[in-house]
Amino acid sequence: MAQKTYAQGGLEAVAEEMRKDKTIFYMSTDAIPSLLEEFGDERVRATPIAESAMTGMAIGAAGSGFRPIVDWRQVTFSFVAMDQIVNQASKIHYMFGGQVKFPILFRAGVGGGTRLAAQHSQSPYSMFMNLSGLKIILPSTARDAKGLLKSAIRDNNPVISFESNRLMGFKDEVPDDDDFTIPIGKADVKRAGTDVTIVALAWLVHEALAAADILAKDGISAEVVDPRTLVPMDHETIRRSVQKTGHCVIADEAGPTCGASAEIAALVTEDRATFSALKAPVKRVCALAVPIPYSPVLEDHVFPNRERIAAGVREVLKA
Amino acid sequence: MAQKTYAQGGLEAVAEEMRKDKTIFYMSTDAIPSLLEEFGDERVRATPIAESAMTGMAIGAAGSGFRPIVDWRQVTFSFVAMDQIVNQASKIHYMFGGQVKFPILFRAGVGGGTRLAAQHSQSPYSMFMNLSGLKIILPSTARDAKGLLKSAIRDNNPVISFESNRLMGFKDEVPDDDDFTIPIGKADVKRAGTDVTIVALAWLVHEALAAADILAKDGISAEVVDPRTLVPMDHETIRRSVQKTGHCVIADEAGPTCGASAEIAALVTEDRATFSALKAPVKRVCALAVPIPYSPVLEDHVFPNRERIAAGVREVLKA
Amino acid sequence: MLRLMQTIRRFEERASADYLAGKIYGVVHCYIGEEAVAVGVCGALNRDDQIISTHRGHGHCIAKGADLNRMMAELYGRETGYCKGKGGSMHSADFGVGMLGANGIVAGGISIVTGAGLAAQMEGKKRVAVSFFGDGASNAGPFHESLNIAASWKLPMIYVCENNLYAAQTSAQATHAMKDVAGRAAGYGIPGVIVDGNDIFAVHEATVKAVERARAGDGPTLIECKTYRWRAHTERPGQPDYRPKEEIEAWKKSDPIQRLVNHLKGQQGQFSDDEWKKMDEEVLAAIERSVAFSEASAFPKPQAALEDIFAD
Amino acid sequence: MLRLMQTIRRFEERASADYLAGKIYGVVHCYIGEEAVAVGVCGALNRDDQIISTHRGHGHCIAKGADLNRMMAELYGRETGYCKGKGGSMHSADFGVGMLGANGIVAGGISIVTGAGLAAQMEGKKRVAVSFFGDGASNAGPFHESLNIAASWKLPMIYVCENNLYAAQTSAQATHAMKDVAGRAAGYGIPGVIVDGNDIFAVHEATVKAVERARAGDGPTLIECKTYRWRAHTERPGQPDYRPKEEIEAWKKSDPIQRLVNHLKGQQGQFSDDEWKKMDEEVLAAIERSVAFSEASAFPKPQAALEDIFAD
Ligand SMILES: Cc1ncc(C[n+]2csc(CCOP(=O)(O)OP(=O)(O)O)c2C)c(N)n1
Ligand SMILES: Cc1ncc(C[n+]2csc(CCOP(=O)(O)OP(=O)(O)O)c2C)c(N)n1
Ligand SMILES: [Mg+2]
Ligand SMILES: [Mg+2]
Repeated sequence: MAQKTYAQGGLEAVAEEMRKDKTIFYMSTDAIPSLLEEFGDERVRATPIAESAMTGMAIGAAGSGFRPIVDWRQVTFSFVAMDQIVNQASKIHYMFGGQVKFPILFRAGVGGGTRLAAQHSQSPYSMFMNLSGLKIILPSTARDAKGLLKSAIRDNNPVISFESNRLMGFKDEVPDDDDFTIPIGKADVKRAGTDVTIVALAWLVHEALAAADILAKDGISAEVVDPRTLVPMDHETIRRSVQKTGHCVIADEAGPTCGASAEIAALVTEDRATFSALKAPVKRVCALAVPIPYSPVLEDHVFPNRERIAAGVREVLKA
Repeated sequence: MAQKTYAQGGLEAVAEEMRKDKTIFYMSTDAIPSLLEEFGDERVRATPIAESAMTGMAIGAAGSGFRPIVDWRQVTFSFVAMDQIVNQASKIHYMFGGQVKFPILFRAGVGGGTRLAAQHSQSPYSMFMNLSGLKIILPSTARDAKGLLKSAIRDNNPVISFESNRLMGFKDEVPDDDDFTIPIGKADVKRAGTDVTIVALAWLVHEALAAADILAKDGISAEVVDPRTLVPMDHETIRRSVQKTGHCVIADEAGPTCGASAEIAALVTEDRATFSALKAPVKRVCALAVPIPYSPVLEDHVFPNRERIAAGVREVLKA
Repeated sequence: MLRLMQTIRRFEERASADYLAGKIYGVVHCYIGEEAVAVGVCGALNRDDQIISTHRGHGHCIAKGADLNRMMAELYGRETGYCKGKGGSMHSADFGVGMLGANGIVAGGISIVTGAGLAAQMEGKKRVAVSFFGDGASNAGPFHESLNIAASWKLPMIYVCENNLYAAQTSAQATHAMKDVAGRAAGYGIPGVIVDGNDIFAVHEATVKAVERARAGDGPTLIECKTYRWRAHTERPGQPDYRPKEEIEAWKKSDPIQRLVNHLKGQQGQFSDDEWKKMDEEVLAAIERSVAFSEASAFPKPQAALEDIFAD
Repeated sequence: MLRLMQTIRRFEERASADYLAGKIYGVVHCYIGEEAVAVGVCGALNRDDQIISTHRGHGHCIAKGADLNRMMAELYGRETGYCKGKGGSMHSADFGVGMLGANGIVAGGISIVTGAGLAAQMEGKKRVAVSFFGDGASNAGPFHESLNIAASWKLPMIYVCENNLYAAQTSAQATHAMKDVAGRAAGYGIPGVIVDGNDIFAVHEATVKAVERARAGDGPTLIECKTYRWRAHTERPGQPDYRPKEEIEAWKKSDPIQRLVNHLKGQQGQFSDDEWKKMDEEVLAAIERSVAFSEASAFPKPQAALEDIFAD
């Protein structure tokens, strides 16, 4: 085990799996230098700026026995490929009656804080969650990134890995074990607590942990649940936590409207046992519902953070 | 006032507004015959099959003083234009600091029941709701279609009009008055009731009304609320209704995950007054979370209908 | 080849009739009049070569060797269909014979099959991959992106544009700056060939050349087949068709099937009226069997809607 | 024209320095080395003609006549900036001078400005619209869709490909089937012109011709300007740049500004070293003023983040 960055965790997962399985190849508009060096330009392909074609080609190659990885780099650029994602990748296994498998990993950076303004600061995972036929992961640590990406690469379906721009340099212990994986669909309780459940995504997991520290000083015990996988979502773990604490705050860097946060709120409140245990309204602590502005003053005002999470918790706890 | 179909309601709105305002023009891959005949091929343009370019061109023309209408026809085809929608249209007014206005109407058919299988049977409005910067309407009657579309065409922003494939032939009374409009952002209580609120969208409004009839026979009084506009959503009307009835069922032809139904569930349960009034979990009655299959047996199994709504109501009402 | 062409025609005549009779659902796009393209192209391919199709997919499916029973059963929405009743006409597919599917999105398949071409190249198996698409599709972004990549990477691809002069109701004249699509090939440095798409020999010959080029590692070819659809854009009743009557009639005179029949008859003693009649009867019998097979097949169980979302 | 080119260069030198100093945020893409393209093209346009830009947008903005103060203030994230601090470098825009914006999406602007061209045609005002884009963008779908529509509808458009041989780290050689982008014009039946993009006269002349054609109603022209960027893809510290050193050096010898200076000096008695020095000093002073203006401007109020989502 060694301290590695979130970015390294992801890269390691890719490299390890590529070493084992010759049918894996990688496409992106600029090749990643370390992968290019190790695997050569046949397996690590720099493509023209044509994410739509790249995505379609991955589908065709997957249906022909390969296991492509498509790195859209920023989720922003996935939108030029949206027809291939929505109308083809997410439906193709189903609409052809399961004739063949389409194992594809799509990677996309999400999130703001980079002062890159509206187009380059997006967290639209819920747009993909609304589809059926795509698995979706959203790791919050280097360890989770590595473990989930390895599972995603081994999965026989299209999987989207959303990776947080803010976390790229974050470090934590990452197992070296080549067979270390984290199953898709299992949430992780990142901190145990008794008074309130904070369901937090990606970067907000770290802010939620910091908020829990702040709240602990006031004697409030917060449990932090990280879903890690958005599809399928581990509602059992989330509901169990809320049944225990009776309070639920959801923290997400995306806007609230039809977000993953809305889905989690619905999952919590439409379950009879969880609803009965709820002592206060569920609360979403999300980005303001605006495109992300450039100027630091503006951008910092838009995003949730530890203080807003703590304030949200205090609000739901006050009877 | 005359009985008109939903499709006619929409067409009438377009034609009336085009008569008044010469800056309005219409683009789609096939021209609509009645519009083409009245306004000629300069204002009613058949484009190549290039929805991405068509959408981008609408943005440029809008920023240059015109008021384009882009008819994607089926929402399915909007996904090839998704970059222009997500990265440009929804953000352009904001990211340029409000320099100019971008009045554009986008039209798109949604919904299933047409035996057209997965690609041509989609209801992905929530994918667009998650963005900020687009107004979104979803009418359920010919009258609403006409009134909302007229407001949308007069609006100085990009507005998406999602129109239900299932409702195209439905008829109701449509005012002839050239100045009849329905404001964007106002929900409509389509039937008053006291025991349960059914928030229903588009075709499901009609199924919910039928369910209310069924339930009435058992002495259950259902209120049917039609949001009509998805962005901005009239949460006041929805919450007021739920505060009155204490029960909430949401009926939508889309899948549940991160759907408009999830947003409505969250809006209901995160409001303190509404949450306090809630006597049972909120329930979503939606399509199953699958791509839409072709065979009638399969397709009919996937979609919600009056019976499932009624069953959902009975479930939330049994304490 | 004649038999395959006639099979496509008879299959679609039946599909159209059964659609109007309410036994086939949704939408049916007929390929009648364009049969020489699918059959001429696929005749130059091996079983493990791959093709992708469009919304107008029955012809390609049959030409590539798919089973009529399973095709018809799919249209009938039965569990014995190729897609277990999940796909219908717009998603006919048989990956087993290298038919990667019809597609409801115009130009949606072009990049997918280009990925199959990339797979073929990486495998080094000398397989080729063929994209069928319409004149309408040639104006869409994926056409450009795919041809550029295939040309840059010298992928073993053949792009077959079925130029039937219309995209739904819209004339190609109004939406294409140039009359010919093939002229776009030069921009990618690849051959762009125009052939009479109703002449099966011309189509076949052009494809053989393109296949040789592809297998030799020299990269893609764009083949534009000038052809025409006889029927309206879809079989939906009451659907308008604004094409000039004379234009339709003129093209019907250039029926690709009749032209092949005439050719065969012209070759002394090769093909008699009786033989032709017999072949047609056999074809009709096969179609009949596919209908019987479909009607004898069960509809899927409702719960099957929840299967095949994810592969294991 | 020399003054404008030098203004672009000095503006970006300063923007780069201030970015490294933490006064400008996010990302800065420099246009240094390519100034002759923006200035040569925009010099052939009227104020009410419209242009659209790319992620590398400062040059186009300045060349079209935008105000340096408001441009710099935008980079500084101040409320006096063109976008009130909401856009930054990748969204520099001044609709008032017909500059429809930089754009963070490669090829994202091509169809938007084609819509401006359509508006010009419908208005009948003889305005033209110009799309700037890179070699990388020429491989993306919107390039194809837009050129085909503009050609079919004879829109008053000029498509200017700034071929600087690279898309970020990726060489155009590896991603373009053909060395020249201009060759694609033939497929749409429009002129495709190649010019030395570091020769302002060549750029200007080609544009004048294209503008005439557009204003006459004869439709679009594709102009490919061969040029080179001197700096890395972005100004982010530690960013790799794999381009050969010799290649960079060779192109620096063809500095478009120096070439124009030499030309002016060569014209007897037209331009002295002193005059050039004086001009540069004036340019530097204007940049200095724009920085002072920016520093004197307030940051927007946090709540301003909630404004400008919708127009009234
Ligand atoms: C992206 C997209 N836009 C629009 C449609 C609707 N549509 C279905 S078929 C068709 C015409 C296709 O024309 P062409 O490519 O020439 O094929 P043909 O029907 O002539 O065989 C259109 C516009 C679609 N399926 N996909
Ligand atoms: C659709 C899309 N894909 C990827 C990117 C990331 N990206 C930003 S600039 C760039 C290279 C652009 O190359 P080119 O068009 O030649 O312009 P240049 O930078 O050379 O001026 C890339 C790949 C993007 N912005 N948009
Ligand atoms: Mg056609
Ligand atoms: Mg470049």
